[in-house]
Amino acid sequence: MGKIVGGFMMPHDPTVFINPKKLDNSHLMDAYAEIRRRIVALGATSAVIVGADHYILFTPKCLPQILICLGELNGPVDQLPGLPGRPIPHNAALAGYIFDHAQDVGFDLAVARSLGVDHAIGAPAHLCLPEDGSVKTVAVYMASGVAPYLRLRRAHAFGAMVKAAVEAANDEERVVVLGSGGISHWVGTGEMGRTNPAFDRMVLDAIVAGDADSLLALTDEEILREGGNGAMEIRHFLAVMGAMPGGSGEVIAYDAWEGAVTGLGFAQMRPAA
Amino acid sequence: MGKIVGGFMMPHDPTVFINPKKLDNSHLMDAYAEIRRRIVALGATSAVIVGADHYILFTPKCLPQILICLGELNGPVDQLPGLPGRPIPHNAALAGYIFDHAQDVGFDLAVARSLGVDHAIGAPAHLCLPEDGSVKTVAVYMASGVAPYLRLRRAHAFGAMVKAAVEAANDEERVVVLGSGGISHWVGTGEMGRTNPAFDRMVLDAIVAGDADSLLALTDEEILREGGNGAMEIRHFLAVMGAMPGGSGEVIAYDAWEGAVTGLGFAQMRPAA
Amino acid sequence: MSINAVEQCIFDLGNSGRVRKGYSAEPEAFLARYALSDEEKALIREMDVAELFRRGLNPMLLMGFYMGFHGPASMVDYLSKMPTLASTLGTGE
Amino acid sequence: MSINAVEQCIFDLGNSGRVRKGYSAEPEAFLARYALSDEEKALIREMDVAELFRRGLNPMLLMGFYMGFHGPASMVDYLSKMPTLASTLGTGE
Ligand SMILES: [Fe+3]
Ligand SMILES: [Fe+3]
Repeated sequence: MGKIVGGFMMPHDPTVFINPKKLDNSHLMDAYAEIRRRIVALGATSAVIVGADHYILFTPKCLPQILICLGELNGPVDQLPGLPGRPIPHNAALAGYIFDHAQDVGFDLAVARSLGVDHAIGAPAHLCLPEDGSVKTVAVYMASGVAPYLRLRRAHAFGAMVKAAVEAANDEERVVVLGSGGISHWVGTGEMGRTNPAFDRMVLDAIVAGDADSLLALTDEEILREGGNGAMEIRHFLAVMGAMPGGSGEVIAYDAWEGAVTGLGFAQMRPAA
Repeated sequence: MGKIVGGFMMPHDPTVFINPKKLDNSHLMDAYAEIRRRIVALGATSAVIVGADHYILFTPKCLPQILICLGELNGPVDQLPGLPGRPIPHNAALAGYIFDHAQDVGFDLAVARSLGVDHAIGAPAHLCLPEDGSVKTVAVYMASGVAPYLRLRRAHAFGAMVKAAVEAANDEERVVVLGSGGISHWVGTGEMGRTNPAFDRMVLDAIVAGDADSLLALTDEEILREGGNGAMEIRHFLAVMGAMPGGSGEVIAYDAWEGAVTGLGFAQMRPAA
Repeated sequence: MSINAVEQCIFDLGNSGRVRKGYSAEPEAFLARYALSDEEKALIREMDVAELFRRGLNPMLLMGFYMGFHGPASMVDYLSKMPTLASTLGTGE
Repeated sequence: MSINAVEQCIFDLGNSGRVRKGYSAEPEAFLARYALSDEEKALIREMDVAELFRRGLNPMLLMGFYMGFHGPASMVDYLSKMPTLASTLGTGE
């Protein structure tokens, strides 16, 4: 029987890495490194990383609500400073197991045979997992960047499904679930560069309290208005919370950093004892 | 409140149209025409056509379990004699309504913004719907040609979901559900050209009896062994049956025609009174 | 003639340097492959990202499209043209 | 080096005459774009559809790939090479 041993939230804002204003970003890189240390300390063997396609990977002919990659991973294909594209160690057995379980319980996951991921998966895979490849990735994309958006409630239910799948697996998997996403940010709209620390704080408070309900009560219009189109990525945080019912969280770092365009939150979720 | 007014099953075997042996195929074209007459007689306004991608439309980077097109349709992109590619009148409002309802009840439908369909949708759209465009298409693709295959049970549940969506719609839609697929056929394997009339008869008997359970009891291995990889398309028939619980069927025509490579069944399902 | 055809066209242009090269060499021949009205072709040719956004195109797509043609330094220029997201929501801010 | 890379390569070749032209012009350069072992490259070059099928590739994909290169009349030739589906199932027939 496998086990969910923890969850983490972290941003993947490209401007953190491009750092156009050449500011000191070491506190942010430290936060990624702290997550990596904690994942190692948890003895994790695999990471389910949940990200958003930013209309880079999937075409208007087939936009998945939720997609899982069953095979090889590499990337990010949109290479960034410090994040060169390279193979990402993957766990095909666990991905296949989650897919089968999803079919059993009524999720219709689109699949990729293999995938060059974008920075949403590439940033946490490179920065939050040990470099020796000992923690293998299962990549999941949710419709958080391109409408029609996945329902918040479905993202949360997906996390619960992953927990059930991992626990039903024969393997001695110790799994962390990583929700990759910014908090408030506006991507490609006139507001871009703006953040909303009050919205960020509300989201982080909900994570700390393990209070998924207050996030699930948000409408998409509220999220778009207060957090921007980028904040639709709180779906990925809800997936993490869904995998840890009754759990609670801790903020590792937060900064509405002026070098970036996003409210940058780094957090850990711990499963209920 | 909309209504499901009927369902039809028909093949889309390209060799019926290419007719390489130059045999008389008029009884098959008549069967398509008979379905068109019945659809007109039912006063249908829209047709939900369920087909399989044959690894033409969707790439190994994103293989949907179920996909619905929310916008314009044209095709078939793999043009066949008598089936030239052209715009296919579509019902975006109904497609959007079904998508929203699917989200409400926990289906994760991948979407196409617009789509050039293959012969699976193109053949019934051209041959079974009136040429004046008065019956508009909603195109649905199921994973019946490319593994991982959609579960049979899920295909059936999809049909039930379409029924509920149509009935919850405000529009005065009169909807037919078309399951496009061959019965026994082997596509691209050493058996190609073989058919299994006993398997075909079993499937048609189940349709006539409105007995989805006997089809749902089949394993994929049984279908592959007795009906071939093409017979995985009975998923589309199950979608039709799911939309007409308690209904019963009638065989319009059946031929394991030597000019083609498929057990060719044409049938109608009638909703329970 | 459809916003979906515009979206497909902009997706194709935004995600491939090779496609952009083909477009730049023969813009009219390239645009003719999509079911676009003359007005829609003009919006694409003129890279009228503001109007394309008002018509419902995804702003991530538009940003990639614009910067694909004009390079990363064009971000400021791009943003100066773009309406706010708030302007597209119910009562706005 | 993976059956998934082989599948992507064969999908790309099977579904586009333009891609096939690029492959035919410079096969080695084309194959180098995929993470293929030398053995896998040889299977594609030799269009060894039987072995590709045994390794799990979809027969619809293989048929389109083969006939894309050899034309519709090659169907008989293609089928003469192909194992049965039954041979891949549990106890066979
Ligand atoms: Fe993002
Ligand atoms: Fe078919």
